[in-house]
Amino acid sequence: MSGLIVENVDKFYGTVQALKDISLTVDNGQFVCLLGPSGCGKTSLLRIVAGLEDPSAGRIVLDGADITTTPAHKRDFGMVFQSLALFPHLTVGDNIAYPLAIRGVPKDKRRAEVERLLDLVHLPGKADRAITQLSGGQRQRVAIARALIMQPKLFLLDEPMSALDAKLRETMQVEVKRLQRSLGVTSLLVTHDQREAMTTADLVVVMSEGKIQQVAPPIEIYRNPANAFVADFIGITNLIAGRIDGGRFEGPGGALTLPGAKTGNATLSIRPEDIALAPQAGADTLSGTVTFVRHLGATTEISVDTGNSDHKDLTVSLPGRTHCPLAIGDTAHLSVDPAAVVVLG
Amino acid sequence: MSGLIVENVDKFYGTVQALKDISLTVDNGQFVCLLGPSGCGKTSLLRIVAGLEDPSAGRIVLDGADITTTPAHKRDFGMVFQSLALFPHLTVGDNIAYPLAIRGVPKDKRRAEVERLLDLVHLPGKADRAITQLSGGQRQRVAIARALIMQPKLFLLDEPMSALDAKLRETMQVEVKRLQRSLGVTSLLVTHDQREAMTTADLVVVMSEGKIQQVAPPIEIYRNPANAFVADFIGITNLIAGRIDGGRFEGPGGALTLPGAKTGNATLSIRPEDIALAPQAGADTLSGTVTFVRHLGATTEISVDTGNSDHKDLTVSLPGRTHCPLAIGDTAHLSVDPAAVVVLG
Amino acid sequence: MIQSRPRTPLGYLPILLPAFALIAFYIVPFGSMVGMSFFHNLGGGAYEEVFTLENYARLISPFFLSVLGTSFEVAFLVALFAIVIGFPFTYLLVNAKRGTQVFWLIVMLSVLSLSEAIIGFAWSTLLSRTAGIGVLFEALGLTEKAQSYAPSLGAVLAGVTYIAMPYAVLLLYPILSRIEPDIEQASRTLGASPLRAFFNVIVPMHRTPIVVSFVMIFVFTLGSYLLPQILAGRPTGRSRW
Amino acid sequence: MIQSRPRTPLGYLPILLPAFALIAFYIVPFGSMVGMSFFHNLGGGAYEEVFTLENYARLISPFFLSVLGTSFEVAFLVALFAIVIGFPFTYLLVNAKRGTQVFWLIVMLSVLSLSEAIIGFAWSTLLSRTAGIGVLFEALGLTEKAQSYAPSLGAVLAGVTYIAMPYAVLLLYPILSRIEPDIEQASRTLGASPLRAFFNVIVPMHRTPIVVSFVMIFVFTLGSYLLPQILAGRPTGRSRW
Repeated sequence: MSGLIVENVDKFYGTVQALKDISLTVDNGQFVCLLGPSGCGKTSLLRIVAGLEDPSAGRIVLDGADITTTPAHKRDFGMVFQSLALFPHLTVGDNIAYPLAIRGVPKDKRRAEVERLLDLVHLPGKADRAITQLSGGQRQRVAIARALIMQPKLFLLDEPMSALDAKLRETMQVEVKRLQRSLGVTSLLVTHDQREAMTTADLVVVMSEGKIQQVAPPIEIYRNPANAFVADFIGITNLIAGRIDGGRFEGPGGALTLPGAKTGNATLSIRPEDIALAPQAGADTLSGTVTFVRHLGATTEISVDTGNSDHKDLTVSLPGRTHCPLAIGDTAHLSVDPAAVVVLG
Repeated sequence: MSGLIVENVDKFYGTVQALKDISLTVDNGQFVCLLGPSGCGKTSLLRIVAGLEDPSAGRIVLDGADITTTPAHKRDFGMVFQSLALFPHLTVGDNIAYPLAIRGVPKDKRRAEVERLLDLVHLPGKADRAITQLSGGQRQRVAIARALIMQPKLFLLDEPMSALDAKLRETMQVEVKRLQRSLGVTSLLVTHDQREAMTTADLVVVMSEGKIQQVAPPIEIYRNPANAFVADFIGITNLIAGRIDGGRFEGPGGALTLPGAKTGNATLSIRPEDIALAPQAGADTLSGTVTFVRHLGATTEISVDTGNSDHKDLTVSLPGRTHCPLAIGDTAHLSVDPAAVVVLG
Repeated sequence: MIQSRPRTPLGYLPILLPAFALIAFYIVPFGSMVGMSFFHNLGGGAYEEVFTLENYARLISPFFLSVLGTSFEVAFLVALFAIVIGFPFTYLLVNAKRGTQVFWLIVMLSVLSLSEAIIGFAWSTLLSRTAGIGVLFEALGLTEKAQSYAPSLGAVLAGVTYIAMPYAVLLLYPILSRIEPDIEQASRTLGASPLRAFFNVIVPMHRTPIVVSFVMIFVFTLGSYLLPQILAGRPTGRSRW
Repeated sequence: MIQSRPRTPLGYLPILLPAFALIAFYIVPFGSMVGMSFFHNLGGGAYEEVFTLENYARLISPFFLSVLGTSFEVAFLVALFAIVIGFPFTYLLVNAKRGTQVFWLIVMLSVLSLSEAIIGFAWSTLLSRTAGIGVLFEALGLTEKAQSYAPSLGAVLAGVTYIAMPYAVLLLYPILSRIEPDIEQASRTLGASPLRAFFNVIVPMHRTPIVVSFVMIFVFTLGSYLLPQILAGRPTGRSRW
């Protein structure tokens, strides 16, 4: 029984239930992402694992031992906070060495460990800097080094990248993943950014309204979402409600042949990059009016109104250098690869 | 001389020069985006146009009239602030009607105008709501309606979408663009988000360190960046420094044939989606070691270390369903379409 | 904001002790004072431990009622002046440079910390015939002969407003410091002059804090400066010196 | 933060006036008091407009120097107590529920607004033989017979600390309310018990504000409560009643 086990955890704040019977297993060495919109309970779950909050019900088990009532400072985890929570009155080195100082490690050993960690996070020689002298990305690295210096049994990250700008965030995501892989430390990251989850995680836990919606590897979540919430939250998708009868889907804008699909009402999830433009309407196309075209560089996105429910225009994504012959107001015919269609309940 | 003309504007804060000799022409009905990283001066420029700050030097001319010294409240512009700056003690209707109330428009006329604007921003019947009862996206719409009710000569937007989450932001961007197009109002939007600029703008003004780097339509900025800063800031790119000799580029990782390229030292900008995997090394490939692979769903991104300067790995973007045969540590051979390469100074 | 519960309540004990100390420190003296008010007053600060309502009975005599009425009037005017002057001042203060803010907050705290006796003395001097604004007005030719402006209702109002003003500023400061400068700028871009923006947006936006501050200053003024003087049997004025 | 300059300076005039009024209101009385200190003291609050340093000369007599020494000692101890009790209290306060925060801040402001006379009275009662903690201690069997604890140095310290404490809290509150709760939680995840986190991180993090608050309370105490009593020729104590 090695690794972290979360067993039937509930959490109430007053009468509001933030977590509803959450169970989860994280194997040793795995990188697991808790992904969901704000208010889905992901941060509460992380804080319960960290020992900063008590679960209202349920257990937290680490390597076979029940740690539900162990105080945070005796769990020997490393945690990176969203605000980073660096100590402003200490130097970079003293920040990183804080967990060692607390445990009475002698000064020269601390110094050596700090050097090792600074090398690891690509900040060699910065031990004597003040925190205020560092850039956002450098502070991030210090917070990571501080959390890792005790070689924690669990490495917890609470949206640590959310304050960085887009480019730096991507760089740090890759770096965190590389670091975790090289150290083999079991990690739990909370994020609302699906790119971050897909970049770092071995396993993504999609949460919504206090419940787990799906647990799977990133690409699996993208390709085979368990429900409409997951499909819509992970990447961009087109949800089309209609009816399947004898392997044929009838919905707004046309019909599609879906061999082997179960008869009944169904919602399809089709990714924008799995839709192509067809020269004319056919037996397997959806048709509608172009409402918006935007050239984003790497791709061109076309919005097509097929009379879908809630006025949700279909989004079609063409590779950037594909010529887009359509303008707003034109009629577009869309063809879809049946293999790329996900049929949701 | 119709439209907005910014003439040789300088702006100093103490000894710091935030704007350096900025000149810009915005034609009537055009949507112009000021795009740049934080601190590039884009917000200062917008505030000077709005009349909230004075330029240290230079003139602002609107439809032929010098308005440099006209106070903000006499310019008849509509502005949407980053914080939205809605009045918390007024209802939605009274917020939107504020510019009319200030100008002494009678109550029944105000009511009619408010109804018209609420329809325009898709919030019909919400006039009597309190601001606190609205969601983030709805507040956004109220702020836009309030700025547009006077049919302003200029519609100014200061990163109004930056507080919204990713999905809602995209929706609002499209909506703002549609609204602007249907009203034909001359607009100036400040943003640091290149997707936002590419979605909304007819013309993008890329700024950096108080200077204008490039003024061009979005797709032109993406395809033909004027310099390395623009290339790197707009979308993702690979900058490769090397030497061109007789139509052939020699750089880290290999060589590329670039017919007609000028001889001398040069930096190439190559977009990730313009790079493909080649089965083996050839006369026109760059080779290196795979350092990271991430499956993002719509695309798969591969990082390849070709010995580029500053350890900047090349990024290759493959369409999502393309099989990626490479793993970390493998050697990758990359081929590039010469037509997609931009040669920078 | 999620508050974390301490894992071991005992772990917080050493920082909880001061809280208990403070409760004893502040609640007990208050209580003893209230208790004292039911004891028989022997005069000269001596009290006999006999339950009596006589101290309160004195309050409903016609003389006290009329003095009480004046006190309410003074407290009302003081609270009004303190808010009318204090609100725009605080608004300017929160928009001023950091150094200016710190300077004025220190001045306000200093005034709060000044002995009332000293304030009363300074004001009676300022308003006196020989050494105050009387002399200044004479020198400027505004009055023919220097005259004393104290004691008078005006002098009382000035003095008590002087003491009450820092409360107004300190009460309003945290509230006003939280408004975004965008609000005023937005009303300007929408067509309001700076002055209209202030009266049309900033003031109505803060109705509630203004009313709350007004009531608090009214009560404080009444309870701290006026009633004690009355109960001590002195005229409502700062003529102690 | 970018501050916007008003376009028309005159546009702000009506809100600038209160600022000028306040300057006149606060700077002038201060100044007149300082000026007064150079005048010849006729006794009983009367002054002659003759320049003299005699009021200051009195300060360097051996008697005054010794009283001054005691005052410094008292002010130092008061500032120390106020910070040692006030800092942990304020730290708990900023982490408490909103209602609790408002309650204590109102209590603190109330104490500030209380007449010193009333506070002095309450404390002398509390420490008296007949009606205060003397009686309580006797009832609890701690002392054999109720005794008076005032006047004494301890009584002075207690009384002045009581008055100084709200300053400590009000000075530290805005600073402590700005720390993220993450800081304490981070130190806990890194292995520090809540108590160690407080003494190891929270206190050293706030060295500067602690020292500044200490100095301000020291100066205020000295300037507002101790020196006036001395200069008025009274013993250093709260025995006015």
